Amino acid sequence: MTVREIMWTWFYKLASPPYVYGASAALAPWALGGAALAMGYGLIAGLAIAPPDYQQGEAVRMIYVHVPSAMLSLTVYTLMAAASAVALIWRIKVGHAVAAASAPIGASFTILALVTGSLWGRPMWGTYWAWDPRLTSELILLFLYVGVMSLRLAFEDPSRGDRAAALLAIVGVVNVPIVHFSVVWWNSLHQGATIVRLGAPKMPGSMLWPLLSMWLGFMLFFAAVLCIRLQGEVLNRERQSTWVREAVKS
Amino acid sequence: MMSSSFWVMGGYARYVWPCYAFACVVLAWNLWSARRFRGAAQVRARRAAEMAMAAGGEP
Amino acid sequence: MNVGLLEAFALIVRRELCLSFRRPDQLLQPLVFFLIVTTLFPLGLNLQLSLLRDMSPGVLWVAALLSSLLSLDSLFKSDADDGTLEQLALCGQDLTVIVVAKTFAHWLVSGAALVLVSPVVGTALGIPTEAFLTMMLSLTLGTLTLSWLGAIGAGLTVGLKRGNVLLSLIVLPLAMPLLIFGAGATDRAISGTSSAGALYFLAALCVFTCTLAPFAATTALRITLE
Amino acid sequence: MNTAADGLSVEKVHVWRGDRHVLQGVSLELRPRQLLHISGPNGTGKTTLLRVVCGLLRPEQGRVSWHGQSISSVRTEYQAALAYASHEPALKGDLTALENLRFAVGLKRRVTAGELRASLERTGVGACADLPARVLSAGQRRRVALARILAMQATLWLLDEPFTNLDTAGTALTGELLHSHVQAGGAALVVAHHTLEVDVDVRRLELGP
Repeated sequence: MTVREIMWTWFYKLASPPYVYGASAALAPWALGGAALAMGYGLIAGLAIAPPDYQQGEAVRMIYVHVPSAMLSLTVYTLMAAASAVALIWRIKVGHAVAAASAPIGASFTILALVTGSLWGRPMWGTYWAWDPRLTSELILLFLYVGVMSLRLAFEDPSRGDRAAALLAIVGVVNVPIVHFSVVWWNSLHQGATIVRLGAPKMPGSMLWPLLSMWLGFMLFFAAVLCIRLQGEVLNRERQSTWVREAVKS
Repeated sequence: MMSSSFWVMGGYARYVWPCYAFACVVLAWNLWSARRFRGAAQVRARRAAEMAMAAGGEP
Repeated sequence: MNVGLLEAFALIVRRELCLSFRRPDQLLQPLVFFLIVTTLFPLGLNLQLSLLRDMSPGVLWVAALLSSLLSLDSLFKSDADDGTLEQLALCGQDLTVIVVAKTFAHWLVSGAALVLVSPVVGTALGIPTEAFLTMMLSLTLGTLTLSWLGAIGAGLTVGLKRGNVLLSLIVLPLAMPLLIFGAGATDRAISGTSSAGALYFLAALCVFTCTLAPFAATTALRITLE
Repeated sequence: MNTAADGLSVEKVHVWRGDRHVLQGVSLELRPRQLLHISGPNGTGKTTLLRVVCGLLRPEQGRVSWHGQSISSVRTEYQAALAYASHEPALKGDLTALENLRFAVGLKRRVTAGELRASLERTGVGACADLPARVLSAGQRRRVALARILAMQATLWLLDEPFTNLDTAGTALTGELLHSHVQAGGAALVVAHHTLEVDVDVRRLELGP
């Protein structure tokens, strides 16, 4: 089979709900195991082995949770928008299921990033919230998540709710960079250019590895939870079709 | 390394441990709510299957 | 024999304006709301005029955003309720033309009116008259952009019963860059420094939204018309 | 699959509303000079079928084609050739009957006020051309909607319950207009409960539960 055919059959398989249901059921435990391993190493190395920061001291250890969750909040939103675009343009129902499944996970990571961000900022700023540009864009991202989720639930007909939320996710993802840029511009207006860099500028290897493994752990954890939620979303959307009866009977 | 100084976190214990505690809460909530959501969907699907079976098994 | 694009656009704009002026009270309500909100802030903050001047760009722009949102709900809702929206969608013209015409007419009636009233509010908030030009220019760009973002939100929530709270929840996060650059431009105009930078960003945002939003709003409307 | 070269054909359309399988493989053919009467108890998807036919609702499965081409590819031309009367008369209360017609028909073809008054006259509501639609009775509003269909001069009429709120004279008038429309080479698809008294070859489509 030529590469094109492989790509096409792979794409076709991904669009068929029973295949996705089966695959995500099989994938979930592996992803969860991988996440546990990566996070285990990341926690031990981050908390105990990695050196404290010369400026922030031990407080810097909070980046091992804050930075991965902040990155994940953005990656999940982008994935949600991509799945929505695929679903809206090629009318693939599984895309809506992926978008609907990833929204709450992304929102929870955004809340985690906000809380850990303000806890981390407290020693430096003296308050829990100082309108730091990155945390402010994170807050606006949370509003975008809430908007997409509540719009999806506002419709009685689930397929219409899916399409409306899909469009809002696409419009939202286009606005995320604009929001971030304008918040940074607005912040430089008041505090001048000397913003304390939240992320450590150049990290020694011993700090970088735990951070990378925590990020990997978060990604795998997201994949695991997504697979579990995706099974529920696919079942809800395919309740009438025949394959669901076999899948549910066992 | 597991001496008391580890738990003190150089005086920032008040921020580091709540930060990790909250992270565990968020991760646990994700896993728990995902499983609950899947379970509820399976129950609804099973009930729909039984109803369809009872109604003569037509598609 | 077929009706051309511009003809259809002009006809729909005339229809919307004719409909709006049949109910002038509904035109005034957002403007009065704009005035009331701007009088709330000084009462709530009981500042001297000089301090009020520093606050005034933010107050003016937040009030403008909220009053524009108020009138956005009626963009498609009245037509959807009495079934004429379906007739418009099926009249043989591309749905985008209809959405563009309706949103432009709605902006004329709400956004442009707001810009004309803004000097009154500006003086009340202590904004010097030299800054009026920049303020009105930034408000024009801002309200135009907001009308388009609101068209997407209104298109998505037109079929819902309690849609207007959700409309604000959807549109406001998207309108935050607008508020930042708009208030920033007015703030610099007041302090005398050049507000060209902020105005350019606002203009770029306006052009970007005015070109992409019509297609998103049409898709949104097509989803809820189903 | 002989899609009618010069008419409307609907092949095996399936639509779900949430869990309800509203349209299960509905098919129909409509050629010029034909009248199709769709009937059936409430809730069997008559209006949904009409919305699928006029292109407002895209079916999950199945195809609607006009002149042999799928309507999604020729959407604007197809919708320019049809006139759709929904369950409600769809008039703006604040606008007068004439203005309602001008803004609705004017989007489809250049039309003069005289022509519009003539079509209002034809459907018996010429007198209230300059009255706001909200003061008209339900029957008068239905007649204004009928005048709009007349003024559009569309080849395909899609009427959803056109006889509601009409008195006997109104029902006869609607029958007459349908008759002359079909005789003149037009096609019509009518959703109605009771039988149509139109002496033209009426084909029926019964939508079961």
